[in-house]
Amino acid sequence: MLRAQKLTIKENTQLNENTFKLVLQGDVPQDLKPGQFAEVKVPGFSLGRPLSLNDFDQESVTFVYRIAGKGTKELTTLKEGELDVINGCGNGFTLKENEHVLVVGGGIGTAPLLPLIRALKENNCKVDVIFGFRERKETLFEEELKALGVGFWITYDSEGNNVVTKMLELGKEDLYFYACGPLPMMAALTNASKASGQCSLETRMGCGFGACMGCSLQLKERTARICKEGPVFAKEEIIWQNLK
Amino acid sequence: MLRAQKLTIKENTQLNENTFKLVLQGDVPQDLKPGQFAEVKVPGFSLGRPLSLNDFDQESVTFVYRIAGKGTKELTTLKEGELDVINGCGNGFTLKENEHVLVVGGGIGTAPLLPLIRALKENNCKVDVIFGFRERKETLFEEELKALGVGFWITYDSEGNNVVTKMLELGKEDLYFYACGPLPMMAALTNASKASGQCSLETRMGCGFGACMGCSLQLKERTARICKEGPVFAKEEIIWQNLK
Amino acid sequence: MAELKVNLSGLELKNPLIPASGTFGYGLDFLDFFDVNEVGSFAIKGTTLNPRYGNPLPRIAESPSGMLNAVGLQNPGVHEVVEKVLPELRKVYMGKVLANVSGFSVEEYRECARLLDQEELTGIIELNISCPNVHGGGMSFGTDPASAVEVLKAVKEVTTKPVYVKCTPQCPDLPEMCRKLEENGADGLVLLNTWLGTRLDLRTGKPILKNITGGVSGPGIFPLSLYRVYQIAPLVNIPIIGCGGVSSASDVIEMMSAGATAVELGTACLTDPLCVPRILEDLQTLLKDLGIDDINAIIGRAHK
Amino acid sequence: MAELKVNLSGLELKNPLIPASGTFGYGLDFLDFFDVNEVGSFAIKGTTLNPRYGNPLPRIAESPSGMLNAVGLQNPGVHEVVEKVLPELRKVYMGKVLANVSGFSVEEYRECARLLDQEELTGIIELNISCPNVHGGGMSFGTDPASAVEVLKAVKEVTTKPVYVKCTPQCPDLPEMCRKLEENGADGLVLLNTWLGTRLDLRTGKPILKNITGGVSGPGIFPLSLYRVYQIAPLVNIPIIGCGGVSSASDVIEMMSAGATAVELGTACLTDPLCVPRILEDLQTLLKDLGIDDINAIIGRAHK
Repeated sequence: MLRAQKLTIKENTQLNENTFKLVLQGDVPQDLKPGQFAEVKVPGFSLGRPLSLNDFDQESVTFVYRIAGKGTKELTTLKEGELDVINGCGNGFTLKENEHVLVVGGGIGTAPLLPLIRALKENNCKVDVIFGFRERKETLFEEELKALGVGFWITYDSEGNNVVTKMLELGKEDLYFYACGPLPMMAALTNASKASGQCSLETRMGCGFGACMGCSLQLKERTARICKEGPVFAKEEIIWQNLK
Repeated sequence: MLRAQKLTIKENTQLNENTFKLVLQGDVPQDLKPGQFAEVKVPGFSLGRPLSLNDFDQESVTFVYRIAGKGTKELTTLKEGELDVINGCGNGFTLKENEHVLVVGGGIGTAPLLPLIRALKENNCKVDVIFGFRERKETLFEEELKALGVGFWITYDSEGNNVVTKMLELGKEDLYFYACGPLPMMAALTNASKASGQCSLETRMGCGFGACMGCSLQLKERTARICKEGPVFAKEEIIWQNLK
Repeated sequence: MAELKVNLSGLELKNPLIPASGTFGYGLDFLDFFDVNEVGSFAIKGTTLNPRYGNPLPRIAESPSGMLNAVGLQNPGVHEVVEKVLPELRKVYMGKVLANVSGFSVEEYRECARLLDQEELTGIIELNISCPNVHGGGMSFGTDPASAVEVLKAVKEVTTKPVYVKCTPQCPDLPEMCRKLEENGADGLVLLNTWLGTRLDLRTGKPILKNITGGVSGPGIFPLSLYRVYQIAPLVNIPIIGCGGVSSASDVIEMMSAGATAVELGTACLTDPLCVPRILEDLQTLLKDLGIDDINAIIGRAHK
Repeated sequence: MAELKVNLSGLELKNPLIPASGTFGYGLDFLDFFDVNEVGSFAIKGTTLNPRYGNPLPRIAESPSGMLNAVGLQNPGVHEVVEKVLPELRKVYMGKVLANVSGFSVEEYRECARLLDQEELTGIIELNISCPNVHGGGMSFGTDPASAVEVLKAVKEVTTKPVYVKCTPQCPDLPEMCRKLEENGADGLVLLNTWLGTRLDLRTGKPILKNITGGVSGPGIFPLSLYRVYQIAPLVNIPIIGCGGVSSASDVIEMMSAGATAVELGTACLTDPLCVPRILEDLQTLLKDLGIDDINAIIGRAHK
């Protein structure tokens, strides 16, 4: 459930040049799901920063975030104390059971896919993973993927490769997919895949809990708030043009 | 000299209900004088808080401040880290030598008088002190005065007494005086004293270093910026009406 | 505990805090956070005759102590509001709402207001002639007194409840506008809707908002809206709801001292969904500290 | 290092950062903090024909991400400025200044401008028809295009240097004002002076400022002034100096992308006396990151 709460910074460490890992501790909601996010308030900034859950347990939530502007840059400097958080935002992924699925992530969009992969494995799915980054030094979660024992491939733009070409090369375009990453990547993936799938979307948000309609998106047959009914939508619903 | 600098919070402790002691450490100016102040920036607030020097040495400055609003209230919560400070603001007191003088303070206005008393004693002055507070629990610096070995009297509004009546009762109205406290107190003191003296004034300030003219005061024969040519002025110059 | 009840044209509010239109949806999105019955009242999302999607994304940008929105009156249309949304709200909310009515023609305003006036939940009709994010409607009625009066008169003809007009700071002559609205039957004023602004993307140099401009709100513009309430209050004899950057108990005191009978909370509801209970608690502390037993005593203090 | 030189009507500035009038005195108060020769230029304190004390205290209030001032054009008068202040400045400052000229009559503006135009230090005459804190002068010329044009023409008759007009956001029709100013010989525009606002004392409920109202400045109103630069830039062919809440290198980029050739820094100079060297450093980093070699490339990007 949604909760406006104060959480204590337990860890806020650098993973690579622009990417940090933030662990917040406290009385977190007990029903969190992969694909949900939190609005993390950075002191001095009006709006919360929507950060997707990279991990969670009964007493903490973990985010892996990228410096995207002044707010997230400031966030990297906060090493202790409390943060105001709106926790449990959004719907999360709908989980398949006993299926062979493909999980595709790009850049910082790989962060919410880690708990998804774990949950899919718990649901007895066979999970193949393709992650793409701009270059090798931006690689995230390689160790975690190894530890999870899933089949995975990592592509690098700088090496003339990307997640879509890799999917086609591997012949995995018939697998049901889960995707999170840059919009052009997800649009291209949606086009290239012959199967159905779910994409986690993003846009500039106001409140993060559905009140301001700032992130309301026209889908093919309905409008939906990315922060509330989303951020995860079925690929068939999405009109990519409306996100540009 | 004026310096815009970052200083490290060494101490920020509560002295009584509304009063705190803040010690900042760093490369402070070496020519600070009693009566000068610093503009202390509180994160999240636009303007600095002008806090008068309660003590200073080669590597630190000490302020004793009162919660006057949201900014100073927020300041009380900061227990470590760095603060942006404009240090060495204002002119400070002009020190007498080898004289018998009276130092009169009211409320938080007593804070800048401690280093003054020390400096006057170093100048071989005989110093009598009258401090006034609203009630006993607001008393400040009683131990310091004892340690300084000066003659001192403390009055309390709640007990129907004040610094002006005490001065007259003690027959000290002929002594050259130094005053800092609420404007009505200083105006009454100026009136009641038969001697000359110096008053440390205050008003809402913009920059604290003379640029904005936000605190420019019409004196009898000139205008002067309280933050730059002041905050200390000779009693003869001051038109109290202009401060209301 | 200080008395917080205030009265808007006969409608008694248990306190002066009113979440502003567009920042509280239809009330239902705050149920996870607190009992929405704690609010004095709230203004529903700006409602038009027909459903509207509003503006393309992005609709939101940030600014120091504020934000910009260019939602553009997204709403399901008055028929769905009356038939589906308000019945849901009535299950959980015992108070009355300010029914915020928007439109693109006098006729649309009239019909939308007529339908909402009949709802038991409606305490006040809030006539929104001040939305800066739509073209050919909204704010264009709010910058010209003659157009504003035309809408107001049309709405007054078909409604029985008090009609409050939400004005725009983009109005070139706000005192004249407010006087004209009072003369022509406005029961109250809401001062003010958002201030026109923009932000540009650093990389492209183009506006962040697809709509190019948006309405600026939040604490950064509080002294501007406060001044307008201070300026207008002595000129009119109808109640004013102060709106624009109110985010703390002390802001409430300032707005009411300037002449407002109640305040709307906009950005504060979005950045702190618990702002209503927080401000109510702080307000009691602050009023006690100020020695004020009844908040009505501070209304218009600045002018006394 | 990216090229930061910009050109204002023939006056070359080594960078686009101009401390705004009233926030930099006559330059001398910043000597303790940094070498004032680092600025692109700066605008001197608003100067009138006769000495003025200005408004009674208090003159300053604070707001979230901003401040209010009601100084009211305190200055020693143009004769003392010319005879005493500028000679002092010439000892330490090698650049040119924007000579900010204020007045209460057309004749006063003319005479004051005539005297300042003769000073070698004067690079540009900045015609201040936008001070919100004086009565019967200042802003009253800036809200009515006919009055503004009258002042402008009178000043142009007696000056040889470029005349830039500093406009007020309180002008009811700013596009019309700016067009009229250009048509009548303005060499450039400064957009904008401060926004009218107030703050009230919590205890008394009365205005904090003795002048009742003050000019609001600072980052909180940045999106409002940015929008005005964005709005006006395509309408005129004369340079614009953007002003209003600029306090960081990214703000400079936004203002210039919106169409400004240079920016004035106001509140930033007061809250951070080292803002010019800080922003210059950040600007180099940011331009490098954006892949921009010459800052002139970003001027008006938003409209291309």
